[in-house]
Amino acid sequence: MMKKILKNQFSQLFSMIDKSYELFLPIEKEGKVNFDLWQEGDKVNIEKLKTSISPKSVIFPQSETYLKFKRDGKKLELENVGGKKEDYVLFGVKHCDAKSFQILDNVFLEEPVDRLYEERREKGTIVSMACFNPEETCFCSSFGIEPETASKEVDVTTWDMGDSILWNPQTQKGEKLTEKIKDVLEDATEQDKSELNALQEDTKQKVKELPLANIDPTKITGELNDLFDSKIWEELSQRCLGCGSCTYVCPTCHCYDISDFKGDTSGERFRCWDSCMFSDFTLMAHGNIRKTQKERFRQRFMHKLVYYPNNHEGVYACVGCGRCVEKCPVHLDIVKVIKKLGGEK
Amino acid sequence: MQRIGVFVCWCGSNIASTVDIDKVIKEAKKMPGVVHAKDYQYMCSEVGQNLIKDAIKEQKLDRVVVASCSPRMHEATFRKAASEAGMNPFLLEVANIREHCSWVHKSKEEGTPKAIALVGAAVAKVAFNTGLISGEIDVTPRTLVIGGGIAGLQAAIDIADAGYEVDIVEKTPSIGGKMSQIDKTFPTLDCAACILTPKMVEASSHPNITLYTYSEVEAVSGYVGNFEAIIKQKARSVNLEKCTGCGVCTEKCPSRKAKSEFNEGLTNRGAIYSPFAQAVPNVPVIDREACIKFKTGKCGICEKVCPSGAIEFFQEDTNITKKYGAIVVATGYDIISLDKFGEYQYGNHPDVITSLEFERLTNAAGPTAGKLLCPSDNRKPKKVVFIQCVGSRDKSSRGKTYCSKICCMYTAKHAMLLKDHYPEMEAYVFYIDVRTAGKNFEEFQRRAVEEYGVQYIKGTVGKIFPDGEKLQVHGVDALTGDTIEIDADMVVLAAATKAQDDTDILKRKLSISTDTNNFFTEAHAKLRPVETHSAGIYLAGACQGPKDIPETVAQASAAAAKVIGVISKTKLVSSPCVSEVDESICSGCLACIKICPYEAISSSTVDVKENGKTISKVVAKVNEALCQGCGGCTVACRPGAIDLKGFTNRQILAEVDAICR
Amino acid sequence: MSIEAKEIEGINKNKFEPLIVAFCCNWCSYAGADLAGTSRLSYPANVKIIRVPCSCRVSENFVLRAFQRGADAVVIAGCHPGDCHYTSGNYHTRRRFSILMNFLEYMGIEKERFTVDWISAAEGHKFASVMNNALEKVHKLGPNRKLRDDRWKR
Amino acid sequence: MEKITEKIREIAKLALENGEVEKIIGWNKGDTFDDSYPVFITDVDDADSLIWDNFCVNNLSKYLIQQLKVSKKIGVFLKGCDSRGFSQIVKDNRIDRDKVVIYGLSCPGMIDPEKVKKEGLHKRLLSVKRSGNELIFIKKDGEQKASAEEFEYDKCLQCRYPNPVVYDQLLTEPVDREVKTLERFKDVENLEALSSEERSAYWVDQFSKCIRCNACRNICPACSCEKCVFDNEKADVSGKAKADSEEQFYHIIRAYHVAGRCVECGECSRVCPAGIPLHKLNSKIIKDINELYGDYDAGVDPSEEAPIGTYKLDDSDSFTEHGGEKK
Amino acid sequence: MKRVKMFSNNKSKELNQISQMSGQRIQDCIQCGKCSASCPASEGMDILPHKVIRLLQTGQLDRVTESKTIWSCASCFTCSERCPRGIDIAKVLEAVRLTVIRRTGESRLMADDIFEKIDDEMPQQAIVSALRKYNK
Repeated sequence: MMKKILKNQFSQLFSMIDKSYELFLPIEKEGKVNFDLWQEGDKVNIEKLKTSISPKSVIFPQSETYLKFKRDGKKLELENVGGKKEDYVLFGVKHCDAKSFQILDNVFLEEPVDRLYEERREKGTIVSMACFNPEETCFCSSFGIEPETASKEVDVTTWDMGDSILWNPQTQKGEKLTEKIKDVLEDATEQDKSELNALQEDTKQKVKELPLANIDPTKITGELNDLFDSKIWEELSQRCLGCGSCTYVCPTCHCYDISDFKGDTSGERFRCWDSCMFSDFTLMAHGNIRKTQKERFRQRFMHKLVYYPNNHEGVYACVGCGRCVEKCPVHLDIVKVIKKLGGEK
Repeated sequence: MQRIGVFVCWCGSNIASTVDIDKVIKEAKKMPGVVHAKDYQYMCSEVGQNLIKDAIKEQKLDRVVVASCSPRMHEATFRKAASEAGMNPFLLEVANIREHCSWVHKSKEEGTPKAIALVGAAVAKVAFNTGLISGEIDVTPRTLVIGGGIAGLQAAIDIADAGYEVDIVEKTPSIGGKMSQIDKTFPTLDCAACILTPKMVEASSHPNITLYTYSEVEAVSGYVGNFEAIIKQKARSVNLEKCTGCGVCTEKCPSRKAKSEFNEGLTNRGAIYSPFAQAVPNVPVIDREACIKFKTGKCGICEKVCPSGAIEFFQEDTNITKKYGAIVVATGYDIISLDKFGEYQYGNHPDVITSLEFERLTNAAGPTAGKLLCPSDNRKPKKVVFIQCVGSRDKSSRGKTYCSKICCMYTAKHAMLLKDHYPEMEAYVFYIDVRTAGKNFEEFQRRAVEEYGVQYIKGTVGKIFPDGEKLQVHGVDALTGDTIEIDADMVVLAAATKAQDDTDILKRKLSISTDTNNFFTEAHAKLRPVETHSAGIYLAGACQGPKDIPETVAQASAAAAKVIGVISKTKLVSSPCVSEVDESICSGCLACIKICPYEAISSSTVDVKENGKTISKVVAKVNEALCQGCGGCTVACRPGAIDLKGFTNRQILAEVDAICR
Repeated sequence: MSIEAKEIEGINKNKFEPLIVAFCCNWCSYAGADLAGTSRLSYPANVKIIRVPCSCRVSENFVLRAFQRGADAVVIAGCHPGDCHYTSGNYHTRRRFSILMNFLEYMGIEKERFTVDWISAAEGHKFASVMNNALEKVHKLGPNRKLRDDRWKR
Repeated sequence: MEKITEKIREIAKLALENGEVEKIIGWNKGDTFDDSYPVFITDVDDADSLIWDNFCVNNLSKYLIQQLKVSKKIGVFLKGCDSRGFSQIVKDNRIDRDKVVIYGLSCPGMIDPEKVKKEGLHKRLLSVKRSGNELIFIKKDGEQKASAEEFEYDKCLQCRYPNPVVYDQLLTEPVDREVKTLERFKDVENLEALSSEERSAYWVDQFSKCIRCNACRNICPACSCEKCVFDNEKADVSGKAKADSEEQFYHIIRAYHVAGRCVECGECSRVCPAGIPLHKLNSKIIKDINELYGDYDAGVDPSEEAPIGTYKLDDSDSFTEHGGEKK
Repeated sequence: MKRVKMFSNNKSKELNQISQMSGQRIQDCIQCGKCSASCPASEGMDILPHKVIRLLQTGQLDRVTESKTIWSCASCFTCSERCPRGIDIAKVLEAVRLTVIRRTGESRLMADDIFEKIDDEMPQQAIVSALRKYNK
């Protein structure tokens, strides 16, 4: 049953959720919007399409300590920590980012299951928000995402109708949350629904007209080895700076490094995001197997566009959010790779 | 995991009284890598050292920390002990728990925890120590002496007598330096020439000594044991071999305008001249500025008259490059110019002269054949006024802040000699203080007053008014408070000494340092008075500070001894605590080269494999023999490609971490 | 005991025990510290000395690391300008740390927490007083939290 | 700018044809209006893809370090700020000036897509043209004019070197922009005016945004090390954890490492995905260096000695209580 | 001859004042007598300049203030020029005069009185230095 909340009741809504959950919202600081733990008075911005950092940082934090150790003389004590204990709500996730969670699930929830990730997923209630105003850098449609519709991957889907939002729970978690906030909810009218349809139609149109609308990963065909040896890697990687901005803003990148912080008698082991673009990513005792940026660059996109789909019935490890398109200092983004690898000149 | 042994010294009660030794031992045992900890009353004693040696063997220790007095005190001792026990000495570190702990803290409450922290730091550091091997340097058993004055000669002769080759480089056409201009020497009054000339001859005839007169050091590179110097021999225009020194040319030379340097400009000399009669080598030189042949192309008389055809107008400056094991700098001193002292009329009135000019006027070989005559009209002076501290002890821009040291004595000498030769003359000395520290100096100065009746006046001269042939000297007697007037015939100014003007240039060539007065600085004011901060370069004589002849000679011999200590070895041991470059990280930006004060770093091109292709890249290269281990380069190196053995980034960071516990 | 030391004693009564990491050049300042010891001048135990060949060996990394690890103040001491055992090392020290000091202040770390000074081997007294001053200032400021790594327990 | 684009293509063709250079580094145009990206051309036919427009913000000179390892001679297009970066890389001994042919471009100031977005002008935007100080936004649905000033990068509004300081051939008329020199260090002064508590709070907050992507480092023409100290295990300073002190360490050291070498191109701030105003770090150091050791602009006059790595006997030691007294 | 208690460390406030006013380091003097020797006005003095400095060194300010010297000084600055220790003796004397005048609190010469005192013979500097000295 579709519900509706007036925007002027948002603050009420948020504090209500805040009572029984940790609440993560897109919060604006100095013009930059990112998902963060909500506190009274924070400036919430649900219009913003692309948060600088994708919401994966909530379900898969950049840096997470999971083991603490203590040394007393020659004795060593170990203690497991990390993960997530409190229920939380992640509100305002766009469809592309919501889709990315599935892609991460495929990695972390497959055997062997990642304890920390699993906990975070279980504790989380994801509230997505459809978008009606795709930007020039968006190409989610290329990956079968319909930004205006309800996405299957989330617990609640919402639509921004201007002075109100429509609220549609889809899972038990979703219902549970809905129950907790029923005081601010009212039933959506037929008119609301027809308005919604209109908006959705309109959006479909907009999406078609986007400059990147025609990006098509399925054009990438042929033998894995041929793709691997394609000359485009040399050509494109030339201008790659080898920084990690694409990886770190990407909602589907999930590589991490494990490292220790050694105190005197105590210390901790943590994992933190790592980037296959970094020169020391595959550095091993015997040396580095990916010697040049070409190999690192290739790895990143072969993984997203070839290996991953091969292992997960054709699902690409990209959701077309376009963050890399915006953030890459030298405009070297997955779009260009898809085109080239798809045979475009 | 290392097997570190910790040894805590009581130093009797020095440490034990404010540091709870047992507690330190207990804590040390807990420290990572420590497998053995012992204490003893005196670790530096034989028993103590054996304690360490035995433990190294029995406990199979591979690292050692000794907590005791300052490493500046006993690091060497303990490292020696360690190596005797078969361990690389550089795997031992010292924790300074005496000077830096027990002695500065009053209670065990303060001292003990700090001692533990310091031991902890040393343990943390030593864990990263690596065995270092001292390098060996070959030594060229030849010495370069810069300056052919008494200092240079003495040093050269001492070294040569010990059986090693010496080259003397002298700027002027003859060796001898300032001393050759001096008439008599205090406090013995024996004639300078009589004691100097034999040394000059000895130097020139010594089989081990080579003279490069009328030459200058152009450039010096290299390091102790292996210096390389380029010596510029200025064109003498006279063939050293052919010339017999008959002197005909110098007599016949028609040009007579040039002032005689040797006679302080009191006489003129020819364009072709030899500075003085006893010059060594006794071979004249053509002053091309003054020579008519060189100015107009005509003349050439000297060439005609020369019986042995030694005149060679075509000569050009030539550069000689030679290797040396050690260098002695003996470039001597100079005296300040007096233009700023208008009130004394120096330069305005010929009878106002400097002490050095006075030396010439009283010298038998001088312009007046030793008779003291007024330069103005060659009359015999009746009253002579000596003014001391002209520019010495002078904080104003006119002079030097320091005491020139020799003036008091030579002025006493001058006055005494004057009264000795001409008892009827009157001698007045204006002084601020009379400083006669030195063997028989005080007695000497008192003789001038008590036996020869030289009139000493505490005070100074305000102005001198030329008055006909006389000089009205207006001064003050600071003691009586009277202003004084003397109608003098001659005034002698004790001008301040100063460092040679080209000191700065030489300093840069040798990369040694100078003090605020531009004299070369010794490595340590008390304990290393003849060494410089650059190994293998030594100082002799007044180039290091004002000195009289006895001191100069003493320092010269000292320098010689130091030099022999170096070149007598076939190999030198170099400290292994030097910088090393990790070529895989080095970007070849060469920022390090700019920092290095020893030019120990150079760029070199190496071939490296980069993903299949072999490409040549520029990297920094450290010359371990040149490197003195200051570590400046390691900080200039942004990526941390250069590290300093013995003080690596890792080691120091480990110390920081350990201390911050 | 020097006057400063007396004053510090008074302050020491309160709980806050500051930590000062001092980098001393082997030839002048470390020897100066030794002299301070030989002449039994007292300065508080909070000062811990690390020996480096020359003040120019001290890398900005060391300074920051000390602050990260909970040092309340850092002191760098070298030979007086002109007296550097390596002729020019301390001149580089002077420039590098003039810049770094201003920069750290810009980062919000109080100037008083970072001292650079020239102490010759003969200046035992100066060593003691420099250390005492540094400590006095830190006592006024209180513990340093800036740049501090919370994971590091002291 | 179109004219110049033509010129660029001709020159590239010529240079490649007569073998003057093996490779040309320039810019290409992508799908979106602001997508002007670096490109490496060896084939004469590709020369026609080269462009020069309001978004050629990338400095191409840093690519030379890698490229020159394999090529003998390369032609590169450089703007004013780029040329300073180039000179700095040469000064840092990373490339050989003689192996490069520089085609200089005087820069009218580049356009900041963020500002375009802020005005909502990016929707359906095809391209942006510039004539004088006027911008023409060409959109699917008609044109729109606006003053360039409002859309230029802040760093460009501050630019003191719009014309290349080094080049073999200048392809444009020199431009002269009046710069508000007083504002050069405004940001720094504002921060200096705060209390140390406020300053520290400000920076802690800024750095907490850092995601350690290293974009600031990798774009920086002064960060040209083969292997950065933060990638150097031996240096023992690289901590990967997302911890305040680690970020502070990283940014302080990075700013300090480019002291006296920063060419004020402002790229660090531009590329930071988290939007940290990193240039404020470098500006501070530049300001101090100018005040302490005399004005110095890195990458302008190669013969001028860099202020760090050298010294003067009478440098003041502002930090000792007794001032710069020498013994 | 009167017996003075030498080096009584209780330097009077005024003495410090003098070194402050003059900005000169009196302790630098090594009694060479250069000032006295070069002073053109020394005939008119009962204590020679170098002695003035000496007395100040030993803290006997009164003997200086009572002396004629400070008033016979022509402020020609020869002493200051010649002093090898870089002490501006003229400045010191000036400071002493000031102290005296501050004690008595009245100037010896008023600007208005100058005009009738002027005669064409008198060099300009004399008037200036007279005013400098006598009018505070």
